[in-house]
Amino acid sequence: MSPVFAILAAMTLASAIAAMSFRKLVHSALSMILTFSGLASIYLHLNAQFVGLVQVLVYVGAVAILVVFAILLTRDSTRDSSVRSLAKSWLTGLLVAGAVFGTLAAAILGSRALDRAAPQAAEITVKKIGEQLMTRYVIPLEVVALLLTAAMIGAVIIAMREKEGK
Amino acid sequence: MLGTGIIKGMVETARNFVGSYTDEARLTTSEYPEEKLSPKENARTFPFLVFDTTDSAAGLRCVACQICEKECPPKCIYIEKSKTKKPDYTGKPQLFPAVFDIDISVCMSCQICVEVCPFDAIKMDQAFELSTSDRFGGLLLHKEDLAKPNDYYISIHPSEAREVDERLAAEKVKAEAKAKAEAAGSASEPKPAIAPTTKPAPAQPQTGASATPAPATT
Amino acid sequence: MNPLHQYLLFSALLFSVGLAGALTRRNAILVLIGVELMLNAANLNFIAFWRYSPNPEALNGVMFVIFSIAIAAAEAAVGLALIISIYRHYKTTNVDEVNELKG
Amino acid sequence: MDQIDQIFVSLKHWAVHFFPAVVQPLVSAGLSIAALIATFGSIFAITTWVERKALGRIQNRLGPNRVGPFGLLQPLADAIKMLTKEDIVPVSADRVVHYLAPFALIIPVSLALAVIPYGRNMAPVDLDAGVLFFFAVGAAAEVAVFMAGWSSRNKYSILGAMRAIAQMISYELPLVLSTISVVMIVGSLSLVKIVEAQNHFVLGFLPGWHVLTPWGFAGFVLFMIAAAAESNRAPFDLPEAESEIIAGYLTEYSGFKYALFFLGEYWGMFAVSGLAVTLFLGGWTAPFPFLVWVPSFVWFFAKLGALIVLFIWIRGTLPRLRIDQLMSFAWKFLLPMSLINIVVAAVWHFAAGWSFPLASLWRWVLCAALVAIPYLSFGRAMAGRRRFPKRVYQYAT
Repeated sequence: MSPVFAILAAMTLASAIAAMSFRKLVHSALSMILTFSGLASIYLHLNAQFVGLVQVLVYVGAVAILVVFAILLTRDSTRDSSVRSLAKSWLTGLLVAGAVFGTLAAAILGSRALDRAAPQAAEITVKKIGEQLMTRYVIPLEVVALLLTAAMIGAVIIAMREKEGK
Repeated sequence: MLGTGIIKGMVETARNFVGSYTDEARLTTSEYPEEKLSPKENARTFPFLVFDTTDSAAGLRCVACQICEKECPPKCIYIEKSKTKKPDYTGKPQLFPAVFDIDISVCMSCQICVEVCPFDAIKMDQAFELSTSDRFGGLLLHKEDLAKPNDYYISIHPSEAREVDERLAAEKVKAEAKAKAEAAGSASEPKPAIAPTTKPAPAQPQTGASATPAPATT
Repeated sequence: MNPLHQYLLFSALLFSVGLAGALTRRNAILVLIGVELMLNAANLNFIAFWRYSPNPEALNGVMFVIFSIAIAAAEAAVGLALIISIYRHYKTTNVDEVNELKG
Repeated sequence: MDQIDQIFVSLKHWAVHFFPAVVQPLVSAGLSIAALIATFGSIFAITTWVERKALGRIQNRLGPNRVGPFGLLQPLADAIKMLTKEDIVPVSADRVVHYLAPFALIIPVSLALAVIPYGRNMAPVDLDAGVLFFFAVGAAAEVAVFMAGWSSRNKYSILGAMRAIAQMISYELPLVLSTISVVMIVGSLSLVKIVEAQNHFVLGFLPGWHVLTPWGFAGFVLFMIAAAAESNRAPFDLPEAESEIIAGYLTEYSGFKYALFFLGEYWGMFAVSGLAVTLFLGGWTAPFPFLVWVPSFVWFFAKLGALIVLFIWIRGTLPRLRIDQLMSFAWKFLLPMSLINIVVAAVWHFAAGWSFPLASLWRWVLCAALVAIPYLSFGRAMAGRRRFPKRVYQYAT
């Protein structure tokens, strides 16, 4: 196990657990940002530079800010901070999550297909990614563009303030 | 066209930038400790007590009536009356303040004490360099610090002081006439001895105008 | 245990943390954060498999992650818009209280 | 001349070769970081002095003139004052977040400084996706601003933070889109390659800078407007408007942490100006062929200084915008203009293949028209609403 990965994984996991267990929503959101940055550094460690930077740009720059805005707009954290913040079925949820992890871990550890060493790191330039996006993956790209437009319109319509008369 | 206003504004500021180096008259500020602008006539900071003659104790116009103390909104004036009396400018025996303190850290320069004073004894000062290293004692001004001659008042508020002096002179003339009439009635009455400052001219010094101070009556 | 196992185990752990959060917390925003964590765990799997695949030049994993990030961004935007709209209706973001469909 | 041009590069090589080969990359990185911090620290000090002096002169005042000759030691006095002040944390503040916020700003900003090429072979890190890296770490600065505003537990702070985030998100779009036109033309996200693409001379004497093309000029203007908003500079300084929300998210900061925020904001401005120099003003390239002998880093820092002076000049000239004006300006003017600019850049790219007489002239005229016509119609649409009476000013003629 490389020490870089160990440190990054520990930091990412710790902040993920923190994000899921803090009482204050803003603290959760800030830990989530740390988790995303940790994942981005793991991508960089895995030689996926472009993906790592896109991860920071999209998750830290956009998704995290959206979450923070939603937290400030809903203002639920101050009201029921004294009430328990866990759902009624929290024990079931925890058990399900543990079972999922157990299954996944058993599958991973039992698999023979994973026993292979890393090949020589490929030189992945942005140019190559762009060329692939414009040739082989051009239809998914267009579909994603359409999806993003639809999502933008949908989000605007859903969050739009309803008219007073209705 | 969009953006021409911005260009115009930037040219204007550039002209200011260059102009401030070439044209001294453009500089709107002065360098304070070396170069002081004299305050405007109506400028005011904190109150002071006016006295006539050269003696700050005997010539004090204040009669310790305590109206200003009662009217002061932030209650920054503290007065103790004297046990004895002394004659005022018309010669009438009056009380005088044994203690007159103004806490200028509390005073808000509202000028209400000046408005209510029936004796024109308290006026607004223009001194502003009052900072001190002593936060409590240094900002509590006593009678000795507050008493300033009428000349000083004339020098800082000339037109206002002229009105006050004319009024006081008129009052004094009236009081003297009354005293004369009373003296004609009964010659045994003592004659008023103290004279107020009567010179109406603002710039003129008037130390010579006052008569000899009268002995304090018991 | 070779490095690929570590990445996969780590991502499974991250997935479970996100799942546990999404199932146990009451606040809808936290549920959304849990879902995002699960998505990210899946993305990490793609990158790890791509890195350890015999032919990294193929860029399949990277492409998948790029599309997945784009979709996750859209999903977050729509999800948060829904949460805000629910908050306007019910004055709460508690998923336990929002348990009936209304027009 | 090459020795002087490469003096810092060879100095670093010379210093690094004393160390064993294992730690050499580490030492090299450390030297780059030290050089960056020293350079930008002193540029920061000089900029604060220049800014105060210039703003004073623009307002017909003298500016700082007490500490040292011409007030030159003013930054030093400010630094001493800042560092000896009491560090006040509000009672109800979220202490940990309040403490971490300045560092969350200064770290991404100094990371952004690391990808800019300061001279020939003088990029501290040459990333293949340098532009992307720059914007990715720039996005992290928004989080720092939010942390500062939220943790202070002050309504002005949270107001300032909300304004800052809304503003940064809105202006990041035109900033990135105006960059994309350059990336499209050069065909690379690497800042080093972008500079090299501009290192030639048109017609033998004009520099091949992007700013001298129609799409490049429009892109440069759009980029600078968005950059001023991104770095919270006047006239887009609403998040820290002293006169309306008492410095916004900085309200509850004092002493060293305030100084760090201040430093972070200025470094952000330097970073984004450095990016503008790299993308549009040719980076370290010389403006004329006969000036090529001047060392490359001199050109870079001269251009950087010019842009900083431009920012100060704009700050001294323009009043602050209202928040609705700010938003509608970003979404209704900058965004469509930068989208149009991308189209113009594409036209420019394909018109390079024309082969009839005077093709390059026609290409230039066509692209200029494609930029100017939407600009003029936008201007007409925006100015058509209201007419203001002529304003009078003491020294206006």
